[in-house]
Amino acid sequence: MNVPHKTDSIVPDFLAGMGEDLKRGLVPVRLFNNRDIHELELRRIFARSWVFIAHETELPNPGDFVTRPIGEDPFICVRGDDGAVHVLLNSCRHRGAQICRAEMGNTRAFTCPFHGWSYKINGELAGVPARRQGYRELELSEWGLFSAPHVASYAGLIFANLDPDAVPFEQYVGRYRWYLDIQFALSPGGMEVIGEPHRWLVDANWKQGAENFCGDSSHTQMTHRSALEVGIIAAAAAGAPSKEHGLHVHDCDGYAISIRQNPGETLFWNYPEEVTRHFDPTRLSPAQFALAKRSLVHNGTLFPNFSFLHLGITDNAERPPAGFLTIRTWQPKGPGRMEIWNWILTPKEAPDDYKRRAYQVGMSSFSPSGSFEQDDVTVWPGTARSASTVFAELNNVKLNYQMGLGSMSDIAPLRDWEGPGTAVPSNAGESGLRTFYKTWLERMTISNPIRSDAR
Amino acid sequence: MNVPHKTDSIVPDFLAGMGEDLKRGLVPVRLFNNRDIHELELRRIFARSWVFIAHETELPNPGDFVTRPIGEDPFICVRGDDGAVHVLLNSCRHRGAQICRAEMGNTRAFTCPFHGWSYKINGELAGVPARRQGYRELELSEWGLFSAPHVASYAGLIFANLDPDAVPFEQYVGRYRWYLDIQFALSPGGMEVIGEPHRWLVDANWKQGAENFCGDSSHTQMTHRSALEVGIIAAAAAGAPSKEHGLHVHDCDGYAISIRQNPGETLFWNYPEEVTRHFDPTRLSPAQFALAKRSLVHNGTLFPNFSFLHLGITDNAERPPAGFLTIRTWQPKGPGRMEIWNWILTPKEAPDDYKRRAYQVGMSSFSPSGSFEQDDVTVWPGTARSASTVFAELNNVKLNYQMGLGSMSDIAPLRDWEGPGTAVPSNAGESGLRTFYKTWLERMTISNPIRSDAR
Amino acid sequence: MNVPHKTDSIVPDFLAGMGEDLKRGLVPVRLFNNRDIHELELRRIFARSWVFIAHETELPNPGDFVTRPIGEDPFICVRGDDGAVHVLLNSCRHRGAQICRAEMGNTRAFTCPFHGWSYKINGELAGVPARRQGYRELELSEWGLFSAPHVASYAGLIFANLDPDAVPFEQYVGRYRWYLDIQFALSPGGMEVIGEPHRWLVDANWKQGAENFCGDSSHTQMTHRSALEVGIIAAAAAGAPSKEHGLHVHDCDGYAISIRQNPGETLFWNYPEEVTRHFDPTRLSPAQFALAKRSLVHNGTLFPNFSFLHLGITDNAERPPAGFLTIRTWQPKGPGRMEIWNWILTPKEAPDDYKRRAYQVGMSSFSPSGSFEQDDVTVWPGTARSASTVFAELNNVKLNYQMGLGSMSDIAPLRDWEGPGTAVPSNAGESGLRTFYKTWLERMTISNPIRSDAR
Amino acid sequence: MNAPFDAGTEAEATRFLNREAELLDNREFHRWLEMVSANIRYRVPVRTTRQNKEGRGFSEKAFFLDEDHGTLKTRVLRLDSEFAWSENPATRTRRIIGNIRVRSATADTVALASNLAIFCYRGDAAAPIILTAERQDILGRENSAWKLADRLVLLDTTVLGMESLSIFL
Amino acid sequence: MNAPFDAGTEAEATRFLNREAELLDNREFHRWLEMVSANIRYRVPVRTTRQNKEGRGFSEKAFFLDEDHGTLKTRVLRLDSEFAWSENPATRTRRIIGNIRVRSATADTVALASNLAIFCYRGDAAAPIILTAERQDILGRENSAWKLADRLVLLDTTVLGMESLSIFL
Amino acid sequence: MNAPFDAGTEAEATRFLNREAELLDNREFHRWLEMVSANIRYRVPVRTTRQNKEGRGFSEKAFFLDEDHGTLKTRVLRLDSEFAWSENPATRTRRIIGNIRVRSATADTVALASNLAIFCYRGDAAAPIILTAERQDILGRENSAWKLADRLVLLDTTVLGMESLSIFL
Ligand code: FES
Ligand code: FES
Ligand code: FES
Ligand SMILES: [Fe+3]
Ligand SMILES: [Fe+3]
Ligand SMILES: [Fe+3]
Repeated sequence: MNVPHKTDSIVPDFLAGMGEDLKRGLVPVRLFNNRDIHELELRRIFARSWVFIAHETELPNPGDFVTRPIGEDPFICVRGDDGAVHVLLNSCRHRGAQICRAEMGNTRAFTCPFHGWSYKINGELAGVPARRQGYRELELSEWGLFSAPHVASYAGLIFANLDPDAVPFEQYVGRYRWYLDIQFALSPGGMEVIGEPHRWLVDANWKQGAENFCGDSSHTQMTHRSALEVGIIAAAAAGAPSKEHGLHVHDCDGYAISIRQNPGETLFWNYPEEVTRHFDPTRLSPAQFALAKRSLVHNGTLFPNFSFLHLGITDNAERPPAGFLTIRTWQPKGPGRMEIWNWILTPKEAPDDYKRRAYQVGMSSFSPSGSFEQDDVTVWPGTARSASTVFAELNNVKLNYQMGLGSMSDIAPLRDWEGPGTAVPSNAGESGLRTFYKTWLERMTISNPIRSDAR
Repeated sequence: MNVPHKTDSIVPDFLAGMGEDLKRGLVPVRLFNNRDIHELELRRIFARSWVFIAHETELPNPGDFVTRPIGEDPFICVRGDDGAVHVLLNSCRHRGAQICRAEMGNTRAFTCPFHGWSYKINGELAGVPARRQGYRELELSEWGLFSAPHVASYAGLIFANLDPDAVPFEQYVGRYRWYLDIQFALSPGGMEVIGEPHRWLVDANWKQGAENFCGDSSHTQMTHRSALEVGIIAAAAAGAPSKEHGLHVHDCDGYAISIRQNPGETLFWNYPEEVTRHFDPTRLSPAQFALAKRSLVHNGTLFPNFSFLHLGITDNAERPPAGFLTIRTWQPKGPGRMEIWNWILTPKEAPDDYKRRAYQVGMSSFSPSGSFEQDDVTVWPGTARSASTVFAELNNVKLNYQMGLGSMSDIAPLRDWEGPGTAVPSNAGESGLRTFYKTWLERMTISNPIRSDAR
Repeated sequence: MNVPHKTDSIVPDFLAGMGEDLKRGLVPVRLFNNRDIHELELRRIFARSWVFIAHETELPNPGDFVTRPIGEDPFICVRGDDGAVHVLLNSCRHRGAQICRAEMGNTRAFTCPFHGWSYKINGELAGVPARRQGYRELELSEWGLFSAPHVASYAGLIFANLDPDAVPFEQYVGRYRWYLDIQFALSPGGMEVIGEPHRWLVDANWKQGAENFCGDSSHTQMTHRSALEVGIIAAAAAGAPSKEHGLHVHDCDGYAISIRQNPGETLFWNYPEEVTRHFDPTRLSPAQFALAKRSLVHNGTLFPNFSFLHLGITDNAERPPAGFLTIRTWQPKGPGRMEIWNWILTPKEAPDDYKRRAYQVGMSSFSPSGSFEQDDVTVWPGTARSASTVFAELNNVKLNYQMGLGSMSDIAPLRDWEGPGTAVPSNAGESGLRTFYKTWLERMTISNPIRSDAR
Repeated sequence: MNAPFDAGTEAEATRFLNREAELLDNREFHRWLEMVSANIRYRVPVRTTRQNKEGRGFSEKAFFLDEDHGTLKTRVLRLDSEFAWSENPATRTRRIIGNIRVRSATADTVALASNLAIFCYRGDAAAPIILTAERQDILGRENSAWKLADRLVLLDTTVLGMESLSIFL
Repeated sequence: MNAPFDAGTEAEATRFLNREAELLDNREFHRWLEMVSANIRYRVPVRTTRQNKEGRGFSEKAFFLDEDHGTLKTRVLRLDSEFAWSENPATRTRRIIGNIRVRSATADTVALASNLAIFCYRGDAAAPIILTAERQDILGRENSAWKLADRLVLLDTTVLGMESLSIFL
Repeated sequence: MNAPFDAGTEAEATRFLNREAELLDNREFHRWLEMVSANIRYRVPVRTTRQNKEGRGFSEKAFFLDEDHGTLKTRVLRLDSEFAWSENPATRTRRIIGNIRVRSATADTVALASNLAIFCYRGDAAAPIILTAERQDILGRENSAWKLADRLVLLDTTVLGMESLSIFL
């Protein structure tokens, strides 16, 4: 029997009109720092969505594990002896102690430090001390670790979904996979994570990062002005609004992507030839491959909190740019705070020297010390602060996401766009962000109650 | 459309009987650390009252700004090119970033660091980047910064009121202005702030400071005993209960003031002749001027959280006392914490040397390091602690504000008091504090719902 | 008039089925970190139970005082001039300041630092400044400090109960006194506290400590494995599950105790002869004395949060073990945190050298630096973490307290057990913990409303 | 990285600051006053958050402390009282003086800078309130003993996190 | 501000304390034990908040640690175990030893005081738990090497903010 | 406790580190760069919580900073901009350099370790965000001036508690 917690049924009033607001390009600011919204998100979004957990290359061997959050709950992601990946709640079934206290490592079993219940790396309960004396009728098979009912691995990315009734990952991603393939499946070896992720705390709501990667191109010229000044990124990649390089794809089965490209050129995000020669045109459609080839920058968010950025940049104007891929999760830590997790990847086939170089360039631009990221995370907390004001509540303050909406722009979507979704050839729009909030609202106001069978 | 937040409608049960309690001189201790009370205060008191923002002399030039809270919300107070003062919510209308990140300074515009929306110093939206590409129909005039609908400047003091339907400042102050004039309008130049305010955090409710300045004379002999011992204040100014110098004025249109005086003497709070010769009898009524002349100490609170203290004291028993005026706000920071802001002022005409001396004397007595203030802020947290007990809730504990109430005292109010309000010639009373809570209760339980039109 | 706070009436839904759960050995994990549960515990358990305050030997002289919490409320425990102990709320009746700001000491009176109201050490209001001028009709007798309506002293232990309608302490303890006598009343002088208590903060719920001392024997071999490895405790005392030394007594009028013994031996928890020769067989029943004599370890919890552990151990395998008694309280500090208070005691008659030795041994095993305690407090926070997960709520996760329940074990209770309660000759059971939660549930779901007369 | 001043001066200045810190941590304020010149100028300016182009934000007019010997002595005398509630029970402080830098030295004068971290505990609070600052000091030799002649304490915070500044910095 | 002891003694004592701190931060406990005299007396008394007139609140009977060489060694041996959960995964510590003051020195003995700040991190916590104290040490020369002969750690807190005191101070 | 290196080396290294800290606290980044060798290798590895048997958790591949002179200079140039929002208004920092240990020294090279605590304040926050680490440095003499030739900063935290690492360590 399950008694749903009351928090699952509290839908703040101000969400009622949000569908209409969104059509006008408005979003209630309270979304960015509100306890009720937050609790509901944990239950309706994070407990039901396909959430990124880890990259396959973080777990090369059986017994390799990392600990990762889903929403704010602690899970272990471990590679089993058969190579399968398990996503296990980091909580002993006996009396709730934390069974895995390291953040990563390799193990043969998870033995609880409290009373010694011992679990196989697939989560099954292997044994309990004093079984003969105290647990004669304990069914070990009923007391394995709680595990995510669904785990999917796509192009090296491991996702989990806690909802037993979840749609399959392929269906969840839908046609957005067309774009993901370009980032993650261009070479036979796929992408590879370099080292451990950066983790750091920012006093902003998790959606602030997630929306940013949906195509908030108009912030680049202002937020990142100091980085642009020191000449570490090409003007085209930086997305000046007057340029023709920008492309925003929105409403692609609920997701969006921002693209900067230079048609006619061979760019591949500034990967050098020693890398690009491993890119295999047969692994993608011709249109996908052609897009990759002419691309300077790709960034997008797979709802809810997994984002990627594919980019060529340098860390010193005197050195050439290098391509790299960053993936990140925006982990909620209460309504007004998030922990950012950031990984840097390159194609697996890249030479070791290039991997190190790509890491440096990635770290120098998008990481806690990144010349770009530093300024993003500095401006974001302002929105959380605005969201927590009494003024916002009393005046029902709404933010403006109208850039490029309807007649705000006279730039029409591309008619002949070869990819899925609606592609607008402009940096001056917030359509990707509107897509994010449409998806968010749909998931938050879904009518079927959360699954609640006891385990 | 506005959907009032539920917190505005929650009035804790224990306020129901508070009117009766107050008549008996009782106040529920829970007022001093209760989340519901606090949320309601932010909405019913701080969002509707005339709140002190800054002093004119902090903003001598166009473009000068300071950032200041109203309740717990962040505002910018800036002098416009026409000399008018604007009180603007420090939150970008685009997507909520903080547009002003310095605490004070001078600027020609507020340009948002996120996407570069740029506002004039009067709050109007001056421009948005990529307007042609993305904002063809954006009405700039509709997207200026939120601003306080009412700003008033009285004798150098700038107040704002967020309630569009607020009564005018003059009406709000009422006859209490008689006393304010004495502090702030005695010389042609008025009062002048010396330097930047002290700011510090105290684990006590904001009302603890506000009530204290309404005439809590009986604490002086105990709380400040160590300061009295070192001989830095005259006995009469220290308000021993048996002295005849004390006067408590209560129920003056909702406010109160405490006065210590020496009839017949020329005191002017120990300002020296080089200062008092600028005091202009024609600027006040004869009765006001006469009171100023015989005064040792004045302190009062303009509801909700603006207090003043006019006083002569020294920082070393071997040096003569010097007069100064401190004004302060008791800024709420959650139910059990406040930030105190403290300014020190002198008449504008005072010589520079005297200003420095007055500052030293003010700082040495009323500031975080003040010999008086140190002990105030040390005892106040105890009440917040008492308020948070379960014992207080289960037993509905009420504090005793009965000093001098009814037959507790045989000292009658002055019949011939020339000023407004009821004046009792005794230090041994809490009538000023009772006035504060009567006003508080009236504002908290007011029946008309908060104004809620969308902006 | 009293208006009960709403929190007293909120009983989380998931307690409804807990009676049935408990029969099956299941306990909802949410008990260990839930705000509603916590608020209810403060009101239904801590405000109504007999709570340990201090030991008589901490207060040898009139005027000696210590400050101690009941639940999360601050009290002063002071010895009056007549030798009686008073338990007073540390809150001035005037306006709520903290009247006693030291943690321990000796005083003739409690004089409030705010306005100087002065209380006798029995809590009576002795005087108020300016009484003639401001408090002519104040009835001093009505404004004494709030005090616990019931205080009991048993064998040196001082308990208080805030519920005016509380059952007497003897009735509250019931037959569990049979076991308490063994710890506390074995010698004519009784037990004596050595020095001041240890206090430290642990991110775990208070029940985690309280349940542990009810007989969680099966954790010793795993949690304390490193301590066992260094040879500082006898194998029998460490309670290996296969040994015959263990005895769990449960359902002894709502309480439980765990015993490790070696029938036939003279052990007395490894007290040396210089101590045991003071043990007086006439002070206990023959059965009690015989149990003490053969005992290695006793540990138990008097609901809610008072625990004891009587034990012989060493701090260095090259030195012989020494017996000592630790008592402790698990003080709640919010739902997911507690402060542990730990005292070390020996029989009063022990030589001073032995007392010092016993203290060292006690500190080295059970204290913040204790080789045993260190590992307990490290594993406990995991349960609080599990309890706070959204997963636990959505899946109504229940912990497993089934060890030794019903047919889980084939070890029958002793038929001829001479003491009260049900005694099971096995370390492999959680019956004592189930007793704790049965008592907890009974107190939490009691139907009569909390007493609410105004004071 | 040549040594502009002899190591002896650095060592002497270090001992002076360490001894001073010890007296303050131990609340031996009268003995501390003996280390302070009768001509002391002792200032702790208020600080505000400013745009970089407007400087570091130290006030020239507003101070948390702006003292001479007489006012310091008055403060010490007040702390002698058992009724100085802010310091009875006393704040438990621990000062770490780091990065001592001699700026200039003559036979009778040493100008130096140091970094100060003070950890303050009151009552039951397990976590300290921390105050950090740069101190710019001038020591003067008076009758063959060094005295503190000038101190400027440049706080790193703009808002004080403690209810009262009832300690010396 | 004359130097009561030669700068060499200060420097030697400083190196001793710095090396000791390094070994402790690096969890080289057996090597640390080699720096500790077989006759060590090592105490960390419990502290309480008292009225000023009742003193500084250090207990004479109650301790967080009250050790000799044998008990320190037992603690180190326990920490060797992979099952010493409180320190596996280990607390990450950073010690700052400041304000070192030599109180007296002979050829074979140095008495000194120092201020200690330890920053402790466990697991994912981004903010350290901080412990500060004055340490009063006696170093003794044994077979031409200095050893820690006596240590009294005077904590500034009354309530420990960490779940366990599983480190050495 | 014999002195492996002469006190002069320790004093010089200490002055170097103190001066460097001062320049960084004062945001004089260009002058700081002058103290940095053109061949600098400057690294701050990522750290993870690991079982003790798996080591101390420092990454060999992942870094918060992994710099050479050119990238440090690029960072400094960016901070010159008034649009470097993360540092305008600037973080107010206070560095305490403690426990300086010279590991080896030649005429032209000094290897040393030190413990670093940085207290960081932004805007109105009264409490600092604290970052602590061990630093392992190599100083090299270039044209008779010491320069920072290699720095490895071993953080004690695994998760950064500050929104951006926009300062130098
Ligand atoms: S809690 Fe894990 S074995 Fe008991
Ligand atoms: S949030 Fe201010 S310009 Fe976008
Ligand atoms: S609050 Fe205690 S005397 Fe006023
Ligand atoms: Fe960005
Ligand atoms: Fe006062
Ligand atoms: Fe245990």
